[in-house]
Amino acid sequence: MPNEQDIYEEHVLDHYEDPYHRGTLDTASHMHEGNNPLCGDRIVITLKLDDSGKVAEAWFEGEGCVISQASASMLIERMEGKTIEEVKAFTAEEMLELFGPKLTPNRQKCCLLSWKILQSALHSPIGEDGDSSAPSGPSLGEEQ
Amino acid sequence: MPNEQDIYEEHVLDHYEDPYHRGTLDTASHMHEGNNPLCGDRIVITLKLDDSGKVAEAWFEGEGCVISQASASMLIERMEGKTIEEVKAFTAEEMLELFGPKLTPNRQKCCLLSWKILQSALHSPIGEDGDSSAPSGPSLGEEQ
Amino acid sequence: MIVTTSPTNLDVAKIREDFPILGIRSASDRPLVYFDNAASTQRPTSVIEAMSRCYREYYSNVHRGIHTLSEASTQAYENARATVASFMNASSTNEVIFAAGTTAAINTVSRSWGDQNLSQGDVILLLISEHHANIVPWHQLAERVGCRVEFISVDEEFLIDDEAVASALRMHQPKLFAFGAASNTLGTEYPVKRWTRMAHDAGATVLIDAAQAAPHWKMDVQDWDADFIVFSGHKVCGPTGIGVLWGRESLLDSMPPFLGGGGMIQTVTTDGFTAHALPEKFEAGTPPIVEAIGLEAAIDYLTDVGMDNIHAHERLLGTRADAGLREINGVRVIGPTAEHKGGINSFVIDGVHAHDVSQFLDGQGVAVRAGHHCTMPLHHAIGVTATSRASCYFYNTVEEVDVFLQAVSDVRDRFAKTGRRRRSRSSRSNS
Amino acid sequence: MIVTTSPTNLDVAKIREDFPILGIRSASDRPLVYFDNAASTQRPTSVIEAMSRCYREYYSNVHRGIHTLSEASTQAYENARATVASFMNASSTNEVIFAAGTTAAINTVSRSWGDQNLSQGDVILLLISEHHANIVPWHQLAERVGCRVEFISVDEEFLIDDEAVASALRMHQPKLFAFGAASNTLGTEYPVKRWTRMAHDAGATVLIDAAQAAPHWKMDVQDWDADFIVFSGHKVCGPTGIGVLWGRESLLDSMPPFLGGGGMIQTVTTDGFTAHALPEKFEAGTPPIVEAIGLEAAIDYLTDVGMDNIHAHERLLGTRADAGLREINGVRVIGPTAEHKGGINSFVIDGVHAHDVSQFLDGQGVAVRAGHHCTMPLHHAIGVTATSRASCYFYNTVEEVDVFLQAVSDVRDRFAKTGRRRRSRSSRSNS
Ligand SMILES: Cc1ncc(COP(=O)(O)O)c(C=O)c1O
Ligand SMILES: Cc1ncc(COP(=O)(O)O)c(C=O)c1O
Ligand code: FES
Ligand code: FES
Repeated sequence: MPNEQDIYEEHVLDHYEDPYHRGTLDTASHMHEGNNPLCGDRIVITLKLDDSGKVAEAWFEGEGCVISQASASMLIERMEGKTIEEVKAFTAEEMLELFGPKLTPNRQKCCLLSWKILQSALHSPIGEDGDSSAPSGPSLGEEQ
Repeated sequence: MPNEQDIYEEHVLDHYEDPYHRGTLDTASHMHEGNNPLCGDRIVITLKLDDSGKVAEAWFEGEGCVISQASASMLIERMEGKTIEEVKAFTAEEMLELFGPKLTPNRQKCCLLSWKILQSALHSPIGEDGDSSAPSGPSLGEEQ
Repeated sequence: MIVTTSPTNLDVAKIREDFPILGIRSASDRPLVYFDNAASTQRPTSVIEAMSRCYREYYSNVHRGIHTLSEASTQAYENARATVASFMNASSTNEVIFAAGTTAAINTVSRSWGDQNLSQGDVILLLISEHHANIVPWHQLAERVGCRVEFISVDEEFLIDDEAVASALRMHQPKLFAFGAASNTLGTEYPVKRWTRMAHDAGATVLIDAAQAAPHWKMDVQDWDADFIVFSGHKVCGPTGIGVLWGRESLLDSMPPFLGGGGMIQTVTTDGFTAHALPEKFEAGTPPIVEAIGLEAAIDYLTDVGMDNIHAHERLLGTRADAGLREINGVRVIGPTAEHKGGINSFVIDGVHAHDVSQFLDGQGVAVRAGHHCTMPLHHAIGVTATSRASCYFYNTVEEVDVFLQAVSDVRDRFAKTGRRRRSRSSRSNS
Repeated sequence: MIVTTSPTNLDVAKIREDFPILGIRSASDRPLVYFDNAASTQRPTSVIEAMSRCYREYYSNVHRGIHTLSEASTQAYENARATVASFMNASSTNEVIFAAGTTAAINTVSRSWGDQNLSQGDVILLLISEHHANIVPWHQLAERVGCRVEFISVDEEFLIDDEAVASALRMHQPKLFAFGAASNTLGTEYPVKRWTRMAHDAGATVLIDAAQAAPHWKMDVQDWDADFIVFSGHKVCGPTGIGVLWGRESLLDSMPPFLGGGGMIQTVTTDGFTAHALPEKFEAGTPPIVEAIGLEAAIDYLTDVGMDNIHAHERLLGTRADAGLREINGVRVIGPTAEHKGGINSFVIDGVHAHDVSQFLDGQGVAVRAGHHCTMPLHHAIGVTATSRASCYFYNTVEEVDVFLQAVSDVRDRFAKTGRRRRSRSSRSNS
């Protein structure tokens, strides 16, 4: 079992306290919101995809535990500038690895929350789909 | 646990092989049919109540195990000539005692099948109630 | 007393040591011969211990907790799901729903899929040999939505051939064909894969009641290609209180949830709720956590013994019992010839009630079941109210079959009519 | 490490010896402080052993068998029913239905009684503090029959007074008032008898979710005089996989069966079925036999300890925890003052997420739950997404409360913002 001290390591707390691109992107082309049914926490991700199919800019907003917030910050930072294909190819395992400390299955859901929402956001252009803000992304229940 | 030898004692087998009033009473004033849901066995009891409120005659018909058949014979024999009140006052415990050998709960249901149906038959005058032959008596499930 | 040689691959003597209850003596102080396995099986020590260990060492409620015990229990519970998935060769753990038993699982399909997809005039096709668990929920559905329930009969050899199935499918164009993979009364093992394909070709959805298959054969849900498959834990050496509903993922996804409560939701408000994804969507409330862990241990045990070995050994015992019964005067086997059956043999004895047979055999230490075995329509069709049923499992022995056969041949003597008369009409009744 | 003095009547040190899991050390190698009892309780050895003994010595399927093992199992199962009946002070064993849990029991009422008795425009009245198990089945019923679900709010002190109940009853004229006897989040213990009488006077049927009452107080169904009462085995030191639905006999008699299958029928034909009498009518399929036997052992254990002693001890611990929490800077107790509560205390800590609190406490050996505790509507009403919840039981000690309080007061230091900056934007992300 991972230990509490290991999880909240400095690098994680750094991202938690000083997150990358926390907020909403007014000029976003894509947006998705989702929640973690285990705790009710929600995250919204807004993206701008540029003409070459790259993630020009990405932001996250929402409330949640240290793990969900820090992992969102890490993910957003890592994904900017990548192509859609590269984002799609970024697996859950890679996300867990990016996060760093080993997590138990329930905390993995925290870590994968923004990752799931980002994957859905790629398919959720703003405007075309009226309910793009509904929690319709893949549920975290699918993880197990 | 009662032993198989004890249950099928001679007195029981006597009643099984040579039952008292096995058949249907053509001149019956009352009739009831019921089944034991554990096995599906059915018994019909036909009665003639006389003007003084006595069981002038009683018969039973149906198929079932040794215990159900022998106990029906014993019951019918014992109840003839009794008043309705006396029949009603005859308890399940007395029926089990009349039968003799000690029975496990599931076999008690066999033993009490005719007893239950007799109790219902008292309330089932022929002709007035169209469905008097339906299995509407108290269920043996209530025994437990 | 009981020698445990087996011409099959199993070391039955060794296996029996794993099952504490098989070592007890019966009420009549004879060795217990447990031949009531179709009703419920016994448990090896490993299953009992797996559950005790959970309670003693790492139990907590699952899913929502992030403390150590809860993570451990959740992981064990989800491992059990994965074990069931691989036992059935399911392609995803999302397809494995833990239910209270076969009965609860069929009711889930009937209330969720049935209420959504069936209506007035639609037909549900069953075999006449179905267990009540696979009849009553469909009668109830028929009452709710106005569909009809139709049955395929058995022939004089107690068999149902492909043509009977094909013609029923043609005639009724059923929306659902729901059938037991093996009959718990006749013992017949049906060709699940072939009938599933025939039903699919006719446009029917297929539910397989595998309550009597899961204990005995290797299941392969991908090969069988049915839409729903259900079975019970207590019939595969697992605990009571648990069963499995396997469903094709796309189908389960399209169905509304059944039981409502904690765990199966994504969000709840004062106005409504949204359902969780699979498999939780169909698992409302605290699930049978420790029972799932016990079921996993049971599956591990059976897999270790080997499903093929289990089936071969049962067939051997079943065939011997079938042959022996047919040789006893006055005994009629209610079921097809041995080649069609597993380890189940039902029978009636001329002039002796099935319950008296069972009671007599119990006196000899042999536990068999008597009654309609929850197959009243079948019994009605065959024209008997009750049968006696001897059902063996892999831990039974050839010698036990012989003890059983000897006891059956003694039954008639015991109950033979000897011209008894009630000696005195009132000797006891007035005492 | 943990001293076990108690100013109440209980010899907690002795009691703890009966619970093997309480002796384990946590992952962080500290003694385990198990404060997640509202989610599920732990089991004394007697419960674990009662179940093992059944599997080892006398297990068989129940009801239909007449061989010795089946008679023994049936008798044990029915004895368990009688024990539950007297635990609740029910007037008849016919009123005690074994279900898979509280959730399954409420769904049974909702599908059987609800579908029969509610229609368009009817109102079901709930408390905002209900567990999802007592909300979602009513939302589902509303979808099926067009009735409405209304909620009674809590005031700023997290309380619901009689006047709030009276006015909701007046305003909505509900067909059903369904409420938890105690809130699993707020910890509030509600006046079940008084509210039941008020609801009856207003013409409503009453269902009491006793999942958080059965473990803690003496239930008296005749005195409470409600129509349905439900609880779960795993919250009263019993096994998972079982719960109880108690219903007024005349009401249960008038209701259609819910799940269909073996055991709940009187007769089955190809055309339909007739239901068995109570209690079997509501127990389709092989019931949770061994779980019932385990539940009986649990009830025997609790009765031995004494429900009054249990409640007094929990209140003592709960009061101490409540007072301690309120003294810690930045902690807000989500629930009324201690006099209204049993052993449950929920709280939030300024600026720290409940799951991080729980994770930190786990590191100190203290198991608490974090999240919405299956009461999302309540959390929404209060304006928090998640709370941490410490729930004690009679086997917890004053010293454990103090360990817990110390750990809570350390939480904020751990997560206090220290002006950390990500040192280098790409130091790890490009590695
Ligand atoms: C008040 C209340 N009701 C219902 C439930 C649901 O019980 P179960 O999950 O055992 O069905 C719980 C427990 O989580 C509860 O606390
Ligand atoms: C073929 C078949 N189906 C269904 C059942 C019902 O299973 P359960 O009682 O475990 O729900 C049984 C067992 O009795 C069975 O043999
Ligand atoms: S606790 Fe909600 S995302 Fe971590
Ligand atoms: S077995 Fe049917 S009444 Fe005895």
